[in-house]
This record gives sequence, structure tokens and C-alpha cells, in this order.
Amino acid sequence: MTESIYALKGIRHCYGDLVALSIDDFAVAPGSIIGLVGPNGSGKSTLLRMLSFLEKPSQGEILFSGSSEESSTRSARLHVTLLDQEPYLLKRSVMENVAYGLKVRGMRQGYAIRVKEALSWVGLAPEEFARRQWYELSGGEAQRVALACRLVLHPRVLLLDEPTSSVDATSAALIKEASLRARQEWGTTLVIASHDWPWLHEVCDEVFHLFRGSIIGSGMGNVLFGPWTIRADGLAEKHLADGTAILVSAAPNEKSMAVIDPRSVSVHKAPAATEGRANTLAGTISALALQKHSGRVLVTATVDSIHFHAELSSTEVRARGVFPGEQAWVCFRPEDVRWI
Amino acid sequence: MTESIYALKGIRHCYGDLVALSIDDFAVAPGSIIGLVGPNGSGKSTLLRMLSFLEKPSQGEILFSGSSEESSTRSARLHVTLLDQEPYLLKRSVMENVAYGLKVRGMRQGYAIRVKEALSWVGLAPEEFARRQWYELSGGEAQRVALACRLVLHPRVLLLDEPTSSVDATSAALIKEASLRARQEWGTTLVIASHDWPWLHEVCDEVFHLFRGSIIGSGMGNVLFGPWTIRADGLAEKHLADGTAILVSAAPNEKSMAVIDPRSVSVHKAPAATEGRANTLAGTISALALQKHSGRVLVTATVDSIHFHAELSSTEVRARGVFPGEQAWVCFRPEDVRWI
Amino acid sequence: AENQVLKMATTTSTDNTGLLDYLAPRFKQDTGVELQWVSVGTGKALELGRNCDVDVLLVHAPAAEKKFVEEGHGVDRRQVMYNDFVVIGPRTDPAQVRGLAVADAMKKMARDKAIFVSRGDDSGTNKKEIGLWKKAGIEGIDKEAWYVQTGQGMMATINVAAERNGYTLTDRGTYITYENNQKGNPPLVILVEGDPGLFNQYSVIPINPAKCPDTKFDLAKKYSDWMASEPIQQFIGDFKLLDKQLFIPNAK
Amino acid sequence: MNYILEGLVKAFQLLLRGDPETYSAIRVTVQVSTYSMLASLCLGLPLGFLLGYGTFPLKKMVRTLVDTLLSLPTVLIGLIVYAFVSYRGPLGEYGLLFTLPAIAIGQTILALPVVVALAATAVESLDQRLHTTLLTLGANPRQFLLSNLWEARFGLLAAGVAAYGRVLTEVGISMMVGGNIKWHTRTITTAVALETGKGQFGMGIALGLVLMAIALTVNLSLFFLRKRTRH
Amino acid sequence: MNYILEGLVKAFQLLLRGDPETYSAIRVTVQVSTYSMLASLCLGLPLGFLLGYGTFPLKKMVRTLVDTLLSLPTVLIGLIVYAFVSYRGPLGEYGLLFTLPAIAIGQTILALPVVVALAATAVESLDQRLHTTLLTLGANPRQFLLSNLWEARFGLLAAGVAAYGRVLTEVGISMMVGGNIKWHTRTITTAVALETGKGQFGMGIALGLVLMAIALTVNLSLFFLRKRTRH
Ligand SMILES: Nc1ncnc2c1ncn2[C@@H]1O[C@H](COP(=O)(O)OP(=O)(O)OP(=O)(O)O)[C@@H](O)[C@H]1O
Ligand SMILES: Nc1ncnc2c1ncn2[C@@H]1O[C@H](COP(=O)(O)OP(=O)(O)OP(=O)(O)O)[C@@H](O)[C@H]1O
Ligand SMILES: [Mg+2]
Ligand SMILES: [Mg+2]
Repeated sequence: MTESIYALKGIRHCYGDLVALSIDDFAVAPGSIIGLVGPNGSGKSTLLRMLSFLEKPSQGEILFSGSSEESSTRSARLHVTLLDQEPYLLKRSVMENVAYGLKVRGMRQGYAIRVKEALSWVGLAPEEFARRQWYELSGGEAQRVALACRLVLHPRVLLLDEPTSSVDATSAALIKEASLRARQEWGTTLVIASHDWPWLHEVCDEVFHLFRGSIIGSGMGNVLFGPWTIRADGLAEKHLADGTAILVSAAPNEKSMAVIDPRSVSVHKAPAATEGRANTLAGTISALALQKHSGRVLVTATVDSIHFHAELSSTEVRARGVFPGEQAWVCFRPEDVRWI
Repeated sequence: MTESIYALKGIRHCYGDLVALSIDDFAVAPGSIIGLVGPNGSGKSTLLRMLSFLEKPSQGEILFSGSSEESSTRSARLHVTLLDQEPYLLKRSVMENVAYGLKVRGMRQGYAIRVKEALSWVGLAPEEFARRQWYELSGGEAQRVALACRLVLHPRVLLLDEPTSSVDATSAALIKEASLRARQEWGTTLVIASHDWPWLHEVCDEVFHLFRGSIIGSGMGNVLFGPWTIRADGLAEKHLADGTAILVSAAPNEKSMAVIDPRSVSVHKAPAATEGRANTLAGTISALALQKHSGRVLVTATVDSIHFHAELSSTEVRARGVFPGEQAWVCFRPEDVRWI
Repeated sequence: AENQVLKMATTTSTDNTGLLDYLAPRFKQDTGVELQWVSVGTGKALELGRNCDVDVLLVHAPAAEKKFVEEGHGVDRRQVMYNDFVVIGPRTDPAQVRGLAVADAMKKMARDKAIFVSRGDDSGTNKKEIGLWKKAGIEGIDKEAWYVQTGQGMMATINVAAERNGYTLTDRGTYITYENNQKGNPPLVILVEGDPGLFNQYSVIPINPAKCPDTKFDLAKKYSDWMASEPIQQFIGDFKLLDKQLFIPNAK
Repeated sequence: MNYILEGLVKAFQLLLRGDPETYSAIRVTVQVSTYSMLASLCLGLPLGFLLGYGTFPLKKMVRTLVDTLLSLPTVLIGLIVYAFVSYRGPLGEYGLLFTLPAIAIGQTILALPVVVALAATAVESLDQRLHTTLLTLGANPRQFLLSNLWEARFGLLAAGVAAYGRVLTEVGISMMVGGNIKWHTRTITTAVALETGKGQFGMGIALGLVLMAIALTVNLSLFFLRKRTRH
Repeated sequence: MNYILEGLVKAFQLLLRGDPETYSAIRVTVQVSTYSMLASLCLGLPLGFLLGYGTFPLKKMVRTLVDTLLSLPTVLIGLIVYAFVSYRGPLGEYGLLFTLPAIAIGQTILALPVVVALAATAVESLDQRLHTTLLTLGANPRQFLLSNLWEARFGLLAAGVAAYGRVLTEVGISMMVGGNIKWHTRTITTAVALETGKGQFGMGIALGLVLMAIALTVNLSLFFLRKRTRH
């Protein structure tokens, strides 16, 4: 395999007492498209800022293309570009905003064509938008201009912090295409943080789950929070408002968090079909979504107020008659839980 | 029925030549939760700004509780509050941010309890967040603080511009609950703009579709853009990249836009089942989602790169064996198209 | 040919009356040398001389000048002209000093605590005034309420006196200018004049080239000689402000 | 060069030995600059806010006018105030000439354009979303004004400090309407001008340094108001 | 009051009749203030940027120091520059005393703290996201500096205008190191001081108004650079 474009070793980043990021070992292969998901405050933006060399981690080392960033922050910044979570436009016209990065790289002429191309990638008609001033844009338009500013650079690494947060569905699809095109045409590596799981799964090769600053696995994880009641037999229990109890393997402490891989969860129409006694939780199916990569279906079921994600093959879904709106049973084994 | 809380008459709002909003007649019933959807730049934020009396429309009149706003902008502003699309926090601690609106209303003591309550509504632990400074927050946390600033006021009207754009799934659910609680406890009327259709449909009584500044209908519309080729028989055709042709009733002009109600669209597994010859488009089912209100299922199918939404009953879905990932045929009649 | 320039430091009175504007073109015409002057307080003029920043001085503070020459900063001090000081005060003359000898007038003002406005700036005029108090045997008035020290130029001091309805000592030139500014109806009028103790001697002092090798001693000397020359002495005597002679040439 | 050393030494002597003339001038300077700063901030901050935030016809013209008034020479202000408060002037009857209030009036005129222009700039550079946020949270006009000023506090601090520098160092007004009267209206700057006129350059520098010491004291007391780094 | 009217009338007469002394003073004033503004902007903007954006130890102390230097009295600057350029001073050999460059040096010292302090404030009040954006778009340090200054342009304009007001109206430096030599180093402000000293108050006001006219001309020429309303 080729060398990793990023290698993170023993990274810790703190704001005061708060450990915002704590990653022991993480690598990104060149040309891959990596997703980051996790609740608010889990450290996605912090990680992206480190990857873009805007901030240095309090501890640890980030190798870029094999070399330590110390020596080459400036040159690395010419290849790596970040779309901020709250994108900011320079107080100039859209054209000048998008052209800025090109001019900075010494391209003083002929940038107009590239700018127009980048604008059309994000679904903004150049003839309509190129001349607009920075304040003459709606929220989603501004966000797309900011993305065009990055795309126009044909960067080696493109870091996107919630690129679709306020764009419409059509534009989200365009952004997906632009991301894929970037990889295909310029071999760009992408790292994308987003709360839009379905979108992210459509774009990414692999999605990593962040929680309280740590990477707790890849794929789409179900996260269960405490407080846990430790039972006599060592197992731990969580009681939901409707009286249901969720049973999991021994919890390290009562505030720990449990993660269950969607592949370890299954959904059935009849409790009878469930294996033994462990967890069989009554819920309602709320959605089915196709995962483009695997061709499998992600089933979302709601138990009390918790959403469980289960990954089933489409044959299973059909065979079990799982439909949105129907009652169903969510099952998993206490020992399939991972603790963090 | 009770009097409308908002009545808009002949509203036009222009930025230079651009007509950003053009609404002839629109009313909001007190205690309702109204959704606004539409592509970027369709005028959602502009409309919300008008409703919050931040800006006056270039033309037309907005009646608030039956009286013209001219006379009562200030007092109306005490009852109406807007969460901006890009929320902004005052350069103070979270506690002081959330307390600001209360202090401004003369509540100088005992606000701490209400502030804490509001913070917990948006899923932020008061003991952890109340003392943080404005810059010590992640993007989603800041957005939720901004929402808490509005919720704490127990407003009569709450206008939310993309409240869930950068929050995690758990918080989105909390925001939904907070919205519903606001209506239930204080009779709050809500108008919410969002690109998160499923979320919006779970929260709202009715969702209006904005396009180029006009309200083009309610419910979840499928929008088809031109260019159209006008045929000899007067019907119009759109050709997709994969060769499929979409047939619709006579287009007013080749750049017009067609809207089709999801209830007029159906999805079948076999082309044979379709009625006659009109439109029968080959596509792939990408998602099924339950609509809480109606109990019906929203099926999303992709034809070439166009997403079609069809609303089916769950019986229909089951009977027809519609599953994510499967090939299916999307059908609708040319005459079911509305032009705008 | 190089344009020759002579730099002179002088007191504000010579400049404010317009005398230098009257003399400089004639000097240029006679000698081809351009006269440039800075008009400052006497103390500052002497300090500029000490620092070799000018070539020649035209000042009126005899005691300080002698010290200056004794210290070797200047050479060939030459008296060129004088004018006189007058005591002015309100028309109503509350202390009744009109026509008195200057020493008596000073005593009377001090006794009546009549407002007296002093320049208090160590200028030639101020030094003269302090000398007059001393001669009249009056001491320790620095903090008296009636003794107002402005620390400003002559004209400003006259203005303060007018506003405060007080007395002051001024050179005649400035008073004439003031009278003119007031359109001939000044609130302050001359009350004491003509006393020999009120004469105000002006001297020209070239800077000592031994201490300041780069000064244009030759030009300074030329200027000094020129000022003392017969036609220029005549010319100075002809200088009039509002038809009144201001300076009396007395070069020896 | 010697003057500078001499001035440094003398400055310490003046301050440590408690020279009465110097302390009188310090008192006058502090008193009068306090008056004029209070007046110009009270008037200037709201006006600056209006100019920065408000929209009204000819706004840009007013802005240019205020900027031009930044170039109001102190002597001119002195002359104009003098024309009003002199015995013969329209306000002559109040006997303001050669008093501290007269100087304070002049200095207020001097400081006002500085406060207004810089406060307007500070308010203008606030995020537009602040205004929206305050309005939608229900601030009334007074609260809106105050919250805007509070958010712009670092810019306003700079405006205040710049205006203070202008007031503290001006000579023309104090000379003209204060009269530089020893023990009464002699400020440090007029004392510096006087000593310089006397050729006492060392003493002039010493007094100038005393003025800087006052400015330093004031600025140190503002130290804690300084914006924390980078936020 | 009459002085003011008289001054107005005279100001027009001086300008319209092309009074040579006045025009000489105008030329000197414009020339010397141009030099000093150019120097203080070239030095002050980058320094202000560093002070506003950079992080270094004692930053807040340096800030307080710069704020204190805003209170540097012109007479003190005049004396200090004099001490250097006087014949006996370390730079005496260059014969700078009583020349325009000497005045310009002094005025640069006067304007520098104004430019630095206000530029720092302007840079500080920029949105933090600007810095991130510029860096992630690949700006090198020079481009980063220039783009920051450009984004802060309205604040910097205010800094420049404030410094210009300070330079244009100062008397102390021009008097002390310029010497107020007619036709050579007489600026408008020293001319005003001279006329006022002579008791020619009307003339003083007239010249003061001429100065304001220069300031107005300069500010009008900046008019087009003004921030468009509310963005
Ligand atoms: N400047 C700061 N000072 C102190 N704490 C901070 C600061 N910036 C972020 N944090 C905290 O660090 C943690 C990680 O923040 P980060 O912005 O990386 O989260 P995120 O995963 O991007 O969240 P979101 O989904 O809300 O954008 C959060 O708990 C946040 O409150
Ligand atoms: N200040 C302005 N000047 C000129 N045009 C503007 C201005 N603000 C908005 N517009 C334009 O007005 C239209 C409506 O903008 P608005 O912000 O209401 O859209 P929106 O529906 O909220 O979009 P989004 O989903 O991107 O937030 C857009 O085309 C936008 O470009
Ligand atoms: Mg983030
Ligand atoms: Mg919007």
C-alpha cells in the first residue's frame, strides 16, 4: 500500500482542562474519502483544524506525506485546504473570493475560467453570481461560494467541515459529485465532518465515529449513554422511561458509554424470532435507507426515544417485512457492546 | 377559527433588481407550526426577517395579530423572536447570553433557573456550559445556545432559520421536542425554515414550499426544472442524460418550473402496473421514511439524478414490495403538474 | 552662485512689530545675503546660540547677554537700538498710578493689591519687570492673588490684563500694535512712561566661531556692521508703526 | 542629548521632591482633562453610535465632516472659545475666561470629533448579526445602544485613549482660554511651552515626562479592560 | 464674535487673492504632512498588524506603552528631536535643524503611535474566521498581512485620518525644529500661532480655516474609499 498522507501519533489537544482531542494512532490513505461523525463537541472541527495545520496539537505529532509538519507547515498549507464550519467570505465580490487562492499561488491571469468552472460545480450560475458582493448572498449560497473557493485550488487534501449544513438537496448532491470528481481528477484526499449521515455514507469510503475527542470506531455506530445500574450478575442495565430495560455487558462505570455496531443489531417483526432472552426491545421502524457502497439497507428503529440503527441485507429486510411505521423488535446481545 | 397571528398582503421585497420575495396572500394561524422549504436563495430567510419585523418589505403589508406592524414594531418585537441562520452570540458567557433577553424584559433576578431550564431543553448541561465563554463552544453547541436564548423568552412567535443545520441527531430530536413543548405550554406559533425535510415534516403541521420568492404550495413538492422542449402536440418534454424523457402538460415557457405533489406520484415494481403510457420512469428506490403526522410513507426514488418523492400508504408500500435499493418505476400523469 | 543665508535667533518683539520684515529685504539688497530668523523667547534664543544652531542673535536682556558673552558663546556684542517699556492699565486707573515715577507706581500697585499681570516667562520684558519690583523694594509676590503670571508672550499678557482689568508692563511696540488691533479704542492705556529706568536695549551678538566652528561668523559680522552702519541706523529710526517711531537707533 | 538625560533626572526630582509648581500643574491637568473626557465621552459615544449604525440622508457627508473636524487646530478652537467667553463675547458675563471650565469646553470640542469618528468606526465594524440578535431578543433603543457599545468596547477604549492623548497634550486651548496663569490655569503642557520658551529645554523635557507619567498611570489603570488576547 | 466673522472673510480673501505667504505656508504644510503620513503609515500599519494579530510575550504591556505614547506632547517631541538634530546633537552634522525633513521626523514620531494603536484595534476587531480563511487558502505571510489590512481597510482609514488630524494641527514640533522661518519652514499652524501672538485673532482664525480647508480637501478625496453604508 502507498504511504499514508496523514499519520497521527499520540495526539492530545486541550482547551484548558478540557481534552478536546485524544487520538493515539490514525492514518489516512492518499486518495481516500474519510467521514467524521459524532455528536456536537466531539472534536470533529478540532481534528480538522489540526489536519489543516491551523493549530498545533498540545501533544503528539502529525506526519504529512511522511514528514513532520514542523518543517513544512507553509508548503503543506499550499496543498491542504479547509472549509470552515462557519464559512467566511472576504469582503469582495464572489469572483474575487474564489480567485483569491489562485492569485495567492501566483496565477494572476486566466483565472476567470477556473473560477467559473468551480462555481458551476457547486451549482451557482457564474454569470449570475460571479459579480455579486459578499453580502448579496443567501446562507446556502455563501456556503457554496466558500466551497468553490477551495475546489478551485485542485488541492491534494480537501478538509470539509459540514459542507452541506445549510445547502439544499440538489446542492448536496452536487457537492457529493464535486467531491468524487476531485478525487478522480486530481487524486484529492478528502476528510469530511458532517451530521448528515446518509449523505456522508454515500460519499465516503469509510466513516469514523468521534466521541469526546476519541475515535471510537468506524461505520455507523449506535451509542448508548448511562447512567447504568450494575446488576448482581455483573451485567449493566439502563431503564428507559417506558419501563423497558436495556441489558449490556459489565459497564466500566455507571457513566460509561456503550457502542454497538449496526451489523450486530437486528430487527424483527415478531419477538419469537429473537435469539434467547437478552435484549428484545419493542420499537417502531422509522426509516429504511440504502447504503450505496455496500448495497445493504440501514434500518432506523425508535425505542422509547432512542434511535437504533441496524444494517440488514435487502433480502433480510424483505424477508422479515420490515416497513416504516410498523412495530418491530430490536435485538442485540449484551456482549456485542464495546465500552469507551 | 381564531384570527391569524400573521397576515401578509401583497408582499414584495427586492434587493436591487432581484425580487427576493413575492407573496400575495399568506396567513399563519396562532399556535401552528409552519415549515418553510425551498432551494438556497428561495427567500426563506428574507421571509423570516420580515416576519420578525427586522426589515420592512419593499411593498405590501404584514398584519400582526390583526394590526398593522407600523404602529407596534417595538411591542411586537417583544413577542416575536428569530433564530438567525448564522446564529451570533454576544461576547459574554453562555449564562449571560441566554439571560440577555430576560434582563432586557426587566427580569434582573431569578433568571438563573430559567436559563438553566432553557439550556437543558437544547441538551446542554447547565453546570458544564453556563460558565463557558462565547468562544469556548463548538459550532453545534453555539447554535444550541443561540436557540436557548430564544426559548428562554417563552415567546408568542418563534421563528427558526435552519435550527438544526449543524446539530447532531440527538439535539435535533431535542429541538423538535422543545418546539412542540413551546406550542403546548405557551401557545407559541412557530415558523421554521430548514433543508432537513424529514425533520421538518416531523415537527410541522404544514410545510410551505418557497421558490424564487413565491410560495408555490404546501406539502412536499417535487420540483422539475426546464429547459423544456415543446412538442407538436402542445405537451412539453425534458430529456435526461440517460435518454429518459419526462413528459408534462404544456409548459408556459421553456424555462418554467413544474411542481408535482408527492401524492400524485406513485412507485411500482413493474412497468406493467402503470396506467397507460404517459410517464413511467425507471429508477432506484433510495429511502423510505415514515411521516409521523399522516402515518404514510415517503418513498424517495432516484431517476437519473433527479429525486422523486412519492407518498404512499404503508399498505401500498408493502403490497408493491418497494424496498430501498431496488429497481422501480416512477409514474405520474403529465396533467398532474402545476406550473409556476 | 550659492545663496548665502544668515540664521538669526531673535525675540518675538522684533518680529511681531514687523521690524525684521522691514530690514531683511534691505539686507539682501545691500549684501546679497538672505536673513532667516526664528523668533522665540530671549532665553530660548540664547540657548539656540549656545548650541550653535544660529549664526547671530538680536536680543534685549543685557544681564543675560553679558553672561552669554562672558561664557564665550558670543563675541563682539554690539548695542544697536533701544525702545522703551511702559506701564499700562485700565482707563479708570484704580491704583491711581498715572504719571508717577515707575518705582512709586510699583509700590502703589503692590500696596493696593491692584491686579498686575506679569509675563512670568523669563523674557527680556519679564526680567525688566522683576528688576523694577526689586528696585521698588517689593518681594515675595509670586503667590499673591493679585500677581498674575501668564507665562505667555507680550500680546497675550496684555490681553489677560485687559480681561482682568489689571496693569502690566509692556514694550511700546507691542502696545502700539495692541492699540491698533483694538481699533484705536483700547481698554488699557499708557499710565507710566518716559522713566529712564524703562529703557530697553537691543544688541546684536555674533556667535563665537571658536566654540561653533561651522557658524557663518563672517556673515554675522557683516550683519552686525550693517546694523550699526549710518544708513541703516537711519533706516531703523524711520521704521514706524501707526505713524509712531518704535526703535531708537543708538549704535556706537 | 544632555537635555534628555537632564530632563529624566529633573522629572524624578520634580515628582519626588514634591515641587509645588509641578504638582499644581498636575492637578490642573488631571482635573481639566477629566472634565473634558467625561463630557466628550458622554456626548461622543451616542453620536458615534448613531453615525456608525444609523442610516440617514447625507450620512457619508456627515462622516467626512467629522473626519475633517479631526483636523481642527487647537489654536483655532482656542480662538473661537475665546471669542465666546471673552469679556466682550456673548458668554462674557459668566466670567469663564481663564478658568478651568473654559479650558474644558475647548478640550471637549477637541476630543469630540475623535470620539465620534472612532466610535462610529468601532460600531461599524461590529458584526451585522449583533444588531439582528439584539433586536430579536427584544432590546429597546436604550438597551440596544448600550449593548452595542459594550460589544464594541475594545474599539471604544481605543477611541477614548486616542482622545485622551489629544486632550492631555494640547497646548493651544489651554494657552488661549486658560491663560497659563501660574497656580491657577497652568497645565503641564503650557508649562512645557513656557520652559521651552525660556530656553530651559531640560526642564521642558522633565515636565513632558511628567505628563507621560500621568498618561501611563491612566493607561495602566485601563490595563485590565484590555481585550484578552485573540478572541 | 467679530473675530470669527472677520476670520471667515479673511480666509476667503487669502485663498482667492492668492496671498503668497499663505500659499507658501500651505505648500510647506502639505509637503511636510505628506512625508510624515507616508512614513508613519509605512511603518505603522505593519507594526499595528503585528500588535493586533500577533501573539508574543508582554503583548498587553506593549499595547499599554503604545497607548501611553498617544499622549506624547508635541513640545516634548520637538525638544527631543531638537536634541538630536541640533548642531551639538548626535545628528548635528546633517544640518537638519530648521528644515522640513526635521519637522517630518518629529511628526512621524507623533503620528506613529496613533497609526499603530488604531491599526491594532482595527485588526483585532476582524473576524477570527478571516485569519483561518486566508491561511487555508494558502496566503503566505506577506499576502496574509496585506489581505488583513485590506479587510480592515475602513478601520485603517479611520486610523489614517486621525493621525492626519494630529499631524496637520500640531504646532510644537514645527515651532521647535522648524523654527517658523518665513518662506521656508512656516507652516499654517505656526503662522496661526504667530498671528495669535501678535494679537491678530481674525487673521489667526482665517489661517485656521485655511487649514481646515486643506483637511476637507483631503477627506473629500477619501470620500470614495468610505465604507458603503451598513455592510
Ligand atoms: N476555543 C475553545 N475553548 C475552549 N473549548 C473549546 C474551544 N473550542 C472548542 N471547544 C470545546 O472543544 C470541544 C470540541 O469542539 P469541536 O469544535 O471540535 O467540536 P465538533 O465536533 O466540531 O462539534 P460540532 O458538531 O458542534 O461542530 C467542545 O466540547 C467544545 O466545547
Ligand atoms: N443583501 C442582499 N443583497 C442582495 N441580494 C440578496 C441579499 N440578501 C439576500 N439576497 C438574495 O436574495 C435571495 C433570497 O435570499 P434568502 O437569504 O432569503 O434565501 P434563503 O431561502 O434563506 O436561502 P438559504 O437556503 O441559502 O438560506 C437570494 O437570491 C439572495 O442571493
Ligand atoms: Mg464543528
Ligand atoms: Mg436562508
